[in-house]
Amino acid sequence: METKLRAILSDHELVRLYEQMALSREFEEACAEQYTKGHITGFLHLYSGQEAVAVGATAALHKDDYILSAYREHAQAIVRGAEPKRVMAELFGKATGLCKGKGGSMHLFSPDLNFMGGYAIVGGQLPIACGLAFSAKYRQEDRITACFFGDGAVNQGTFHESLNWARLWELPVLFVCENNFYGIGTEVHRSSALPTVHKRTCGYDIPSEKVDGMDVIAVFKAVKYAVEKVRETGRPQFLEAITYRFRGHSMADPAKYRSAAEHEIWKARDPLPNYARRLLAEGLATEQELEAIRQRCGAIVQEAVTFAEASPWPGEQAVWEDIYV
Amino acid sequence: METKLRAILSDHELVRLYEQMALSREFEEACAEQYTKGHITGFLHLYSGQEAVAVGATAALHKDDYILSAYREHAQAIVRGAEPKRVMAELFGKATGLCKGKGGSMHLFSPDLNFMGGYAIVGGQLPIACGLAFSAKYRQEDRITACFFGDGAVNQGTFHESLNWARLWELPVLFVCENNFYGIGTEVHRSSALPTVHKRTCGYDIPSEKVDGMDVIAVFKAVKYAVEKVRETGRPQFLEAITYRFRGHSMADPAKYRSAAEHEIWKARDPLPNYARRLLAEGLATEQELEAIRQRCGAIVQEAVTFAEASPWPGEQAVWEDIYV
Amino acid sequence: MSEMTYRDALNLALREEMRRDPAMVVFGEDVALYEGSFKVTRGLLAEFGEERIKDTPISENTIIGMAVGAAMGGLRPVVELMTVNFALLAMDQLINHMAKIRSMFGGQTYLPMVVRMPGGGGSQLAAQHSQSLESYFMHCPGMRIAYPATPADAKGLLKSAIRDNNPVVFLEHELLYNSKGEVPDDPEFLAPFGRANVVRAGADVTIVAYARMTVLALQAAGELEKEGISCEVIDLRTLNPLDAETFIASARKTGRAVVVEECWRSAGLGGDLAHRIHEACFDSLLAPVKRVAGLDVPMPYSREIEKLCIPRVETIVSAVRDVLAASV
Amino acid sequence: MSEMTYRDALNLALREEMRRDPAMVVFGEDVALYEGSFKVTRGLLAEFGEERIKDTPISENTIIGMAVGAAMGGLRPVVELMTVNFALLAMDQLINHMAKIRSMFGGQTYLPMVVRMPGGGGSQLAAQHSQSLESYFMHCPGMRIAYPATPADAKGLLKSAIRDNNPVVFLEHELLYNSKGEVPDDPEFLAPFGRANVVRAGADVTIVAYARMTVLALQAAGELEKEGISCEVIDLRTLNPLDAETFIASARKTGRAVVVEECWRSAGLGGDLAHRIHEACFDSLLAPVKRVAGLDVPMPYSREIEKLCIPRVETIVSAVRDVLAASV
Ligand SMILES: Cc1ncc(C[n+]2csc(CCOP(=O)(O)OP(=O)(O)O)c2C)c(N)n1
Ligand SMILES: Cc1ncc(C[n+]2csc(CCOP(=O)(O)OP(=O)(O)O)c2C)c(N)n1
Ligand SMILES: [Mg+2]
Ligand SMILES: [Mg+2]
Repeated sequence: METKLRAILSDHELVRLYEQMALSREFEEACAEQYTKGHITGFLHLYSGQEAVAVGATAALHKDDYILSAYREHAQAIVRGAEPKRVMAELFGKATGLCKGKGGSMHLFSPDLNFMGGYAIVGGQLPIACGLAFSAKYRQEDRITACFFGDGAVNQGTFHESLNWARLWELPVLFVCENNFYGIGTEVHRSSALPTVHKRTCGYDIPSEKVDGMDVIAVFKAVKYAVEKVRETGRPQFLEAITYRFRGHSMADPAKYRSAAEHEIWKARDPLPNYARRLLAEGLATEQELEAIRQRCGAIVQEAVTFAEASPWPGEQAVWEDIYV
Repeated sequence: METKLRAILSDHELVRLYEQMALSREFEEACAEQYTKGHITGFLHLYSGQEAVAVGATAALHKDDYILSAYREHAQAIVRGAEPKRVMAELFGKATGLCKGKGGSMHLFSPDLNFMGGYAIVGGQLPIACGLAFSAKYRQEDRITACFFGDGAVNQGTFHESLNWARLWELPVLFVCENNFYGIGTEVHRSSALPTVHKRTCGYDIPSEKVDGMDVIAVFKAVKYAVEKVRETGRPQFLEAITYRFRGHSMADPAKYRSAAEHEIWKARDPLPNYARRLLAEGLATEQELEAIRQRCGAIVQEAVTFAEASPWPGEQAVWEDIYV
Repeated sequence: MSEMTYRDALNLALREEMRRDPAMVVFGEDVALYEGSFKVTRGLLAEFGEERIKDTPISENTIIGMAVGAAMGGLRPVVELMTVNFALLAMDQLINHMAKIRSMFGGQTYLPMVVRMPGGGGSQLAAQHSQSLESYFMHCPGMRIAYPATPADAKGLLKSAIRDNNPVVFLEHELLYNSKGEVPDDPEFLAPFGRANVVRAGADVTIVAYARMTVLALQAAGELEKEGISCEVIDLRTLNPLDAETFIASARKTGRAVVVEECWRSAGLGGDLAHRIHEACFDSLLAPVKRVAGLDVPMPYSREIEKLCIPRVETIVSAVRDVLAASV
Repeated sequence: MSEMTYRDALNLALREEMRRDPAMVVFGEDVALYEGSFKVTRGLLAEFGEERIKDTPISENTIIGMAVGAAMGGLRPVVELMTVNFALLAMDQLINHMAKIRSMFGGQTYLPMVVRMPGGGGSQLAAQHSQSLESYFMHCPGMRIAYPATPADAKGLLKSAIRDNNPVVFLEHELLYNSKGEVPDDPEFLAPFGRANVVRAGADVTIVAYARMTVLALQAAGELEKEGISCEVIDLRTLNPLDAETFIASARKTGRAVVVEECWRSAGLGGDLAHRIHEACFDSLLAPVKRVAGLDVPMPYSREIEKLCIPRVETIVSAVRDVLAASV
């Protein structure tokens, strides 16, 4: 029998998880719309479908812990506390953006929140995460580094080098592979000799688990456990979160390589309605309350769009700023 | 009880293994001398101590099979059939060298012998070996690729990428890690999270064995078995040969990071006298015959030095030759 | 002649050469089933099957190393790096291996391989995805480099690249994929390496350019014509071999030159070109050669500032005006 | 002042800065127990212990990435790549990450890190181990680049590099490690970035050089003096920031210039420097600027041909003579 939710987190916290997933979803869907309108340009990779991973994991991390991710990181940043309006402004390329319009969708960053960046080179964030973890260890800070990446990243040299190094130097890193089964149009089993991603840590002596990435509570529990292990042992841990992206790789991808049937199966596992049902079933929220949350999230996102629209472009001088110290 | 040698190879072949190890040893020791005299310049990495690996492995490979190695590859090339005098001339930087003096000690190459090169970037030869194996598979040639590398190479990104790829595309490659316990001055357990190198293939589903790299017969048998498996399954295999280099990393290295005691233990396992004893014990050769072999090898190497000394330098025009087709 | 896009011209070149040479194989990330990130390999899987057109893991250094080995083994691999930015993960195999193997092994082997890479800025892809790395390749001896400006050259140069027995870095500009032009139908049509094109004849100033910069230079020349300024525009087509003769002859004739490069200015290839002109035309130059280059900054995302970082028609126009104004 | 080698000057800089700043850490392949492939880190492990001076796996890209992360986390990592050639395995972290992070994140972080790399040719290390990649670094904005010619600068520039809050690529020439010179004892002695040195004053020709090329240029100047030719030699010291003012002023004065670079000529940094001189001194130059550069070939092993591929005193001397002969 499943553990009751109340045994895991407070009522408030449990509802908050829903709220964060709803905000993420609203945000991503608004991005899609703004992209279609030409307000967001460049590459746009949406997180819809994967919300339980960012939300569950972030809830299990301390505020002091570092988080790094790839280019599909809007939700990671927002759930961590980045203001939706400043994220949206960044996507619009405005001066008020989180990174002053210099980074765009793929490069959110907020050191105040210990959100240490979205990176667009597949696998590029792993060595950097190890370096951050090393700095924390060197300074004897009680701080772990959580590094998120996709299933496509596991065949990069940096994956191997980073895992080996993290274990060798006993770095407090939690590696989280968000396995959504595809790297652009290539399914895991067509790119990985061992498609069960979490088993690939055997060559580094790093403990590894698999978790249902469509279930926010399962993610929360798995990350909490892993993070405790990292703190306890001072060594890295690895987690594979099985998940799915509901949209194409980026807005430019119609995702023809996936069958409608496959998509339907995963749609039925949508982390939002499923978690909503659980909240309702355990009497943690009413339908009206959840609807109010969704409304509130919609309003926040709408406000973010308005803010981004109204914000000024960076001035010409910005071109030469913020490169050298 | 150990298998009798005669059950494994013909008398002639068995003696030949000794001869090849002796030739390798003589060659390397002559190189050291020529380096001290200033005739050989640049980096010089000697193979003394590791002879059983190259000799045993080469004997188990077909003439059509490709061989690639790193920069410690004189013996690999010579055992494969490269003329010692042309190898020595290469080390002298002479026009008569195997690569016309362009490559030197680290870059021997002889396509007629399917010896596809010595490479000086740690881990650089692994992807190339996979590419050669792919070409053979594509053309349906009955040809495998044997790729040698050191224990230091296993933490390079290319190791990971190549092993994954070889298994994924089912490439006929035999990976041979010559584990001599050190990458320059760094012992394996200080660079590898999992210092038992052959276990690192678990993440790629590649079968892997360990073999005593100081025993030419053990290497021969292990490689023969592995090569048969590659031919049978069309898939990669991995072998870790435990060995030791009697000299420093290169001629510039006094190897102070190793204890005299450690060195002595390994000296006692020197593949030459040990194999000689076995040949004598099983009546495959007499002490005089072995002495004659060593003499002959010494003479060949002496001749190689004389040839190299007498050979002309490349002409000025060589600078612009052999770059583009 | 048929009108087609740069993308389709590349696609046709790949098809024709695959039909011609069974030793040719194509691989790269998402080139087969997904038909390429920019759809340059569309239809190849259907026509040639999965033995010859193959998807790979995201392992750029090994993509190049695989191609090196396959070429050494007698195949003719044509690989794609999804964008040129990822070449930075493969510099070891490109520069330490591919470019050196023939020479360091004394000419005993050769590598008939092509590395296709889309690149260039201007699509708001931010700092890690907007680089123009042509100077990196041009700096390294041991490989050929083509970078077409037109659909005809896209086809002709790619076919030449594939038939070349040297390793070839083949750059494609992401903003040119949809550009259209006439392309010869003859399957034996090849564009030569090392021969620059005078794409517009003129008398007052020589503009030296390549790839998308050629397109901008032609537009600039069109605008300047209205002011009575006559520009000769040279499209380099290949950066190695470099046809210096053609642009030097032109600069000697016009007495003035502007060199346009999309890459960063510092230690960019434009300095080399400009110096060659200065050296060869010292007595005939009427003004110093002017460089128009990418700004020395990591590319910003926001389109309003991104556009300031890449050469534009206006910056070329004003460089030409400056050169005329500075003329003695 | 004390006389010491370039190697010892570097070693001293590392020691002094480690004593000064507990956030400074040193790591790289064989830098601790083995004390460095070129022994630059000799004694550091003994003095500072294994928490602060650490050996790493042979994983170059991750060495740089680790340093990037550590710097972002508030440390001051000074890492060594055993030689500059291995930077080609780390271009992803160097160029795609280290150089861009501050900018692409809108200035919200900075990376106080140094990447030390021995390099250069001339020791018969063949094609894969003899490269001079300074143009690659100079081409990319977002990092500083120092390349000292003397022991004093080795110490002073390295100390400045370590204290700099920008990422710094610090190049060291393998053939200079044993060179000797006077080095200031003051632990607060720093050599400035972006300030070239006029290491020899002269009237007839300006020679612009850096690192080992400066040493050769001084020797060439000495020889030319015997013929009554007076050379002004400029040592750039840092390539980013580049002190163009100093060499332009000198060239304006002498009316002639030779630019010496160890790297390959094609798209090499010397083209950029030469063009700057041409542009700024168009009216005062008496002859075209001449470039002396590495030959555009993968470095051959054999010493008899290797030496032809790298600038030498003779090639600089004859370039100066050529410039004088060509003068109007
Ligand atoms: C080094 C590198 N190679 C290729 C790409 C192009 N690319 C962008 S995303 C992607 C797929 C990554 O898939 P995965 O890691 O599973 O992440 P997901 O998109 O599924 O979140 C690829 C190949 C890149 N950005 N970086
Ligand atoms: C990419 C790269 N990094 C560093 C080096 C310098 N280097 C040369 S050999 C070596 C150690 C390699 O050790 P191992 O693979 O065990 O081979 P062994 O020398 O023991 O035969 C290193 C670090 C190199 N050549 N290439
Ligand atoms: Mg994925
Ligand atoms: Mg070793």
